[in-house]
Amino acid sequence: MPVLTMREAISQALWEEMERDDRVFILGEEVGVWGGTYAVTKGFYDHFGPERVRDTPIAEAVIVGAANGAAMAGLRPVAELMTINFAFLAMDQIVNHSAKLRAMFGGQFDVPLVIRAVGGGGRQLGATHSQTPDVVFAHFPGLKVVAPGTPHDAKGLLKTAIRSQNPVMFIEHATLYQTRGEVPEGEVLEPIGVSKVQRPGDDVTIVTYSKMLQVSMAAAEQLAQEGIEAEIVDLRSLRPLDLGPALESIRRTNRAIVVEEGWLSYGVGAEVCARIYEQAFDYLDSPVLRVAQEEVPLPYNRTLEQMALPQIEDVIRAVKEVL
Amino acid sequence: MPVLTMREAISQALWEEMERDDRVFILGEEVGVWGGTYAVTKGFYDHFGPERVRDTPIAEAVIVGAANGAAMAGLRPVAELMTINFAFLAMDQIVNHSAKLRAMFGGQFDVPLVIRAVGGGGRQLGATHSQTPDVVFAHFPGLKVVAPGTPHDAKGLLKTAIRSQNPVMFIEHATLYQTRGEVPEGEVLEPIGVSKVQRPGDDVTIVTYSKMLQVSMAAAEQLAQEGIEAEIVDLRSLRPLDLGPALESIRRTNRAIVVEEGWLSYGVGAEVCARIYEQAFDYLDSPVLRVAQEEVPLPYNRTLEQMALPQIEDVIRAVKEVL
Amino acid sequence: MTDKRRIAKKEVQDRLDTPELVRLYHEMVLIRRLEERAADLYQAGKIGGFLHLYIGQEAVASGAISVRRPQDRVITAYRDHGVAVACGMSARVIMAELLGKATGCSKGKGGSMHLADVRLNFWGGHAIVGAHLPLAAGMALADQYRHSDAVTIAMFGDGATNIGYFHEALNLSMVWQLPILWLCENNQYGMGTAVERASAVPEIRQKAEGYGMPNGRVDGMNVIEVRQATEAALERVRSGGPFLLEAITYRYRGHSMGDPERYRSTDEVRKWQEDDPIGIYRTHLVEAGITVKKLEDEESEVAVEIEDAVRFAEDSPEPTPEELYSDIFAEEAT
Amino acid sequence: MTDKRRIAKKEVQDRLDTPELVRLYHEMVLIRRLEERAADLYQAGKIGGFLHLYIGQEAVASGAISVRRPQDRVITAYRDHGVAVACGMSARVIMAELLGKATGCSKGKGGSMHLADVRLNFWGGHAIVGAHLPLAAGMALADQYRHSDAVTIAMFGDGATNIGYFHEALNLSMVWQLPILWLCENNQYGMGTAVERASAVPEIRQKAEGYGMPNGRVDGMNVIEVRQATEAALERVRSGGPFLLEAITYRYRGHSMGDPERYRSTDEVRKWQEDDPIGIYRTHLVEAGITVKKLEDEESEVAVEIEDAVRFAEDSPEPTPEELYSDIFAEEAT
Ligand SMILES: Cc1ncc(C[n+]2csc(CCOP(=O)(O)OP(=O)(O)O)c2C)c(N)n1
Ligand SMILES: Cc1ncc(C[n+]2csc(CCOP(=O)(O)OP(=O)(O)O)c2C)c(N)n1
Ligand SMILES: [Mg+2]
Ligand SMILES: [Mg+2]
Repeated sequence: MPVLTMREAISQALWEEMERDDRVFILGEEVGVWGGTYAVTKGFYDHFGPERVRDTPIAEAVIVGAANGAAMAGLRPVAELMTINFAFLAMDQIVNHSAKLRAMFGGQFDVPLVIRAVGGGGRQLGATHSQTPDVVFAHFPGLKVVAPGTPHDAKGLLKTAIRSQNPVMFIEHATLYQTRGEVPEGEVLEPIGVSKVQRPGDDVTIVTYSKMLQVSMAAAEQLAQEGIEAEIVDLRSLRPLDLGPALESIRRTNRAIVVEEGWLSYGVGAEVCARIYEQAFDYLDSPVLRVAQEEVPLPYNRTLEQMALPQIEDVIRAVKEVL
Repeated sequence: MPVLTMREAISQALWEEMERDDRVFILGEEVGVWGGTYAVTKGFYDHFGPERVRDTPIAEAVIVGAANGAAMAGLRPVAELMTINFAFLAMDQIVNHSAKLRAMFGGQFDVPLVIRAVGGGGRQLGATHSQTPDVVFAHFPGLKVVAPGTPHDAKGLLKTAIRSQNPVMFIEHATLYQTRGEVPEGEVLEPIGVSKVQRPGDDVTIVTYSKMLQVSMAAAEQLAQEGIEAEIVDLRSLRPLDLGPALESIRRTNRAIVVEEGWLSYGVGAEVCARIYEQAFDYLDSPVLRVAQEEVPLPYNRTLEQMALPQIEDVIRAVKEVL
Repeated sequence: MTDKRRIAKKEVQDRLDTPELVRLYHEMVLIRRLEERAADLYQAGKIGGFLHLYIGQEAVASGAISVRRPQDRVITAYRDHGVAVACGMSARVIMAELLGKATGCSKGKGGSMHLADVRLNFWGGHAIVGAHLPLAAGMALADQYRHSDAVTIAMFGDGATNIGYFHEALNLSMVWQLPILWLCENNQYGMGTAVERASAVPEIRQKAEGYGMPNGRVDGMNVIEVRQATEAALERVRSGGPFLLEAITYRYRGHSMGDPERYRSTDEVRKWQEDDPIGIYRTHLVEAGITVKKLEDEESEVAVEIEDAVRFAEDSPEPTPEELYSDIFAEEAT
Repeated sequence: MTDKRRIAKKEVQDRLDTPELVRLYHEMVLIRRLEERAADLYQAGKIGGFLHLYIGQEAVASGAISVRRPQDRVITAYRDHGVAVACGMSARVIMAELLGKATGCSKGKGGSMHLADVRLNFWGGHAIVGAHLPLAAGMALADQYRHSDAVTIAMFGDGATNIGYFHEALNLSMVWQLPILWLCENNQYGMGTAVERASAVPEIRQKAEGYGMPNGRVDGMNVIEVRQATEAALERVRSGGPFLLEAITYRYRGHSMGDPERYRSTDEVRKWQEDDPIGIYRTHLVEAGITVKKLEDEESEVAVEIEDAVRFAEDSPEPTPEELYSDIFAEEAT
């Protein structure tokens, strides 16, 4: 199977869907002439032209708002938010409009929109530019929120998102673009709202997603050296949230931890824990542990920033604690 | 003890703090000439004048942003957001600025700001005007998020919030303004970040806050008829979140439910459940149940809206399920 | 105003045929009566939530929308009943929505602030101030993208021009030369805040200058002038680029129900009532030779229409409980 | 430009005393060298995150801030090193912050985009485009509230004028007549997007017209003209109400480090380099009779200053682990 970087996988998905359906177009800051801040849309402007690859002013609210309107009118916009931190400037359009327009008008029209947003910390960008607030968007009914952790899933989920008749928030991680992985030839479509076992194991279940999938995988390798086999379940989608495979796994391992990059309180892990207890209470030999970000605005200083972010060692420690 | 409505209690707190400290001023839409959309600041404009009771344009981002700036410069603004649904238009100022400015600049200045926001459903205002997204704000380190359920706490917590050197989001509930309760004479100050047992009981613990405190109280009365004594713990503050009294209670009752008005997934209840399991796992005789809003954009139709919102019967049913 | 009025009167005689003149009258009266009836039903507790009446502003919706073509889209804010009527929505469907019935245009899920019928190219009814302006830009972009000659008419209040959305949407519409008519209904207040207390400039029109956008002002109490100004504006938009038209009008009732109205004097309201758009227009029509009898017939027709609509709404079924969970997502084409 | 230049030259001779002229030169060279050194340290991996260099724009910060009084506040965006220097922040403290050291102005927690020293009345350094404009309005409001005669100078880029914040903040500043100077650094691009591709109007100045706000344009490559224009603007602001000043300038380096610069030609950059603000100013000074020797002495002083700053920064301690949890909340006065 060909090996692609996350960047290539996402770029391919966009390219293929634009070739396939001319209702699909991209709008956002620096997506065109610049080729995308993370070079995801490099070459798109020359190939698809300025009508379909639209550089916008710095105005996130109207980027998402115009995408909502274009979607209402039957196009399939892919709005790029340079970083998810700027999604807060478009928050009303995302949570009050993308998520609600269809239901509020009794289903008179669809809102087939994709919002690509790049999140994550670890690049010394300071408190406002380093957030992983995925859970905040996942809280709102009417949205679908996807956050892949492998090139394969990135390509398959983005293509599905673009073909979806509904608003999908597609969250990429700024430090995963170089991550490589196998991606099958030809059409790759992954279902939204289905989690996936990325590593089998019988001793403990690690529930995670996005960048933390990679971190958890690395931790699992080290644990394997010590004879501890962790099963890793990748949520892939935060809304809808599918805990089926995680619960099935926990009923075997009787031990679980949840690993996310965002802040602990009111994070993804809280919901995952609550559901695990609701549905597998009697199978648990010890409380589920949560590994997450220290609850501070991320500092610029590299040492402090890394201290605050979940590391491989934190995952290993948590696993050993629940064993 | 004098009995006040929630409206009177909040109004008194504002009035007293403005009399006490002339750095305190109010800005927001219709806070002045109109007297506040919910009549909370009625009479303030005439008494304190247009400099201290400032009607603003409809521009939430600059309302909170200017309040941030005035706070940085040493004033103590109380910014009113007509409804918390409009906080999404000021989201960047709240979560990227109020919450982060101090830490990001190494503590060079304080941001003593209060953001009053009115939330809650049940008034047939439709999907965009009926939300209870408290959890979304509580997720951000650097903010304090308070949501009182009684006139006493409303007065005491708002006065503490205004005197705080830090940003506090003060969430009121649109359907509680007429709720009456005893409020002590004279200075009333309640600590932020301390939850409170509002009703003693030994059979089951109900953890809740804001409007749902009143709903849970009503449910508890009915349960008492059947000889079931529920202990009700009012969180009062979502950030910092104090589960001490709840855990103490659960260690006695061994059974708990969490009741919130907002949506279930990634809601307040998830975090409360996760912490209960982390800290009282061995005391629980059955899984903690969550009572929350149906995960839909709230419809206008009254019957459907009430179906979606947690009702007294839902609380009673949940209690009986965990018994 | 009197000269302007005379011009209008002349236009009436020269340019418009009688059926259209009468249709406009009928429509404006229908809006007025519908709103009055809605107010009663609100008092009677049959309508909940917010109710923003259009009374006083009828000439804007009727005049402007009377010259749009079927392919032209209309979108507005929560003060949307009059716009819905002008877009061709029946009083029945509107009343049913106000009463939250399954037969309402939004199945009773949207209510007063969320009237829409996309088959009529009426896209709502939006409750967040200014938030529909980006939506309008996006719809206009879709039409431009498809090389359609459709124009989007985006209506909004004076208060909405102070929010960031207005700026971002107007700027984008110029940069991308979108086919959009920005139609501001300046009714002098945003809730209780007079234009001058919230806006740096008293003429909303002037804000367009900051974008180099062509713009104009029109007497929003005069349906014929609004119609003509809109016709001209739409022409310009079709020949390329957005236009901002400011209609000077007034809201006779409170902002929503239960407005204490501390912010204006009854004298001021009375002064504006002398310019009642329906009263003015009626006078024109009579001067233009349309018989009082004819107009009275229209008025009684409207009365019947309204009562029928109320009956229809009251007799209509509530949405079923399952409706709570439907319409949130579209079926995915698998 | 040549006439303007001549005027400036005359002004130099007539109005400014030599020490101040030399101080300005020293400051601009200091900014330039500091930025060049920062670029090296970034390449060497000693600076992380984003690094937005001020090279080419020195005349704006130096000229404008040279006429502010101690009580006047300054706030800007993430391209803040030059502004920090002009506000009086030492190269040492800046370098230390860039290296994330405990001795940095923000204790190494803010980094390049978050330089600030409130004792110097410099309020940052803000990374969210446009978000500091409301903060500026709020600070100006605080000064007005306290009846202080302080003015807030809010600096921002051309790209920032298309976001909602700009609109809401400018409108509010007019409605409340806030003592604020809106100072736009129009360096022709917002990242890779040329002004005309993102803004409805090519002259940022014109946007002020939409608010009826007095405004002007100045050659941002000429420190003396910037200084004079700012002095006049601040006068106007003190005598009541905001003013918008647009400084035409250019960024010689990429937007941040690692900018592919596909959006502009090297010819264009070269053309602007002929207007190098430091080169131009140096010529003025020599023509004004200041010896080349004197200027070279300043240049070598700067070199020493920079090396000292780098050494200081490199020798400074990292913040302690406890620092991760400090500064988030202020002590509550109980
Ligand atoms: C973003 C936002 N802020 C505040 C409100 C509350 N609100 C509803 S209508 C209104 C006044 C709007 O005035 P204007 O735009 O002039 O329209 P009008 O009501 O006069 O038709 C306000 C403040 C809202 N719905 N949305
Ligand atoms: C709200 C927001 N959107 C996008 C960005 C990413 N970004 C950082 S700087 C910049 C360009 C700003 O251009 P301009 O205002 O002209 O300032 P300049 O960089 O030219 O000094 C962009 C898009 C951001 N930081 N904040
Ligand atoms: Mg108005
Ligand atoms: Mg620029």
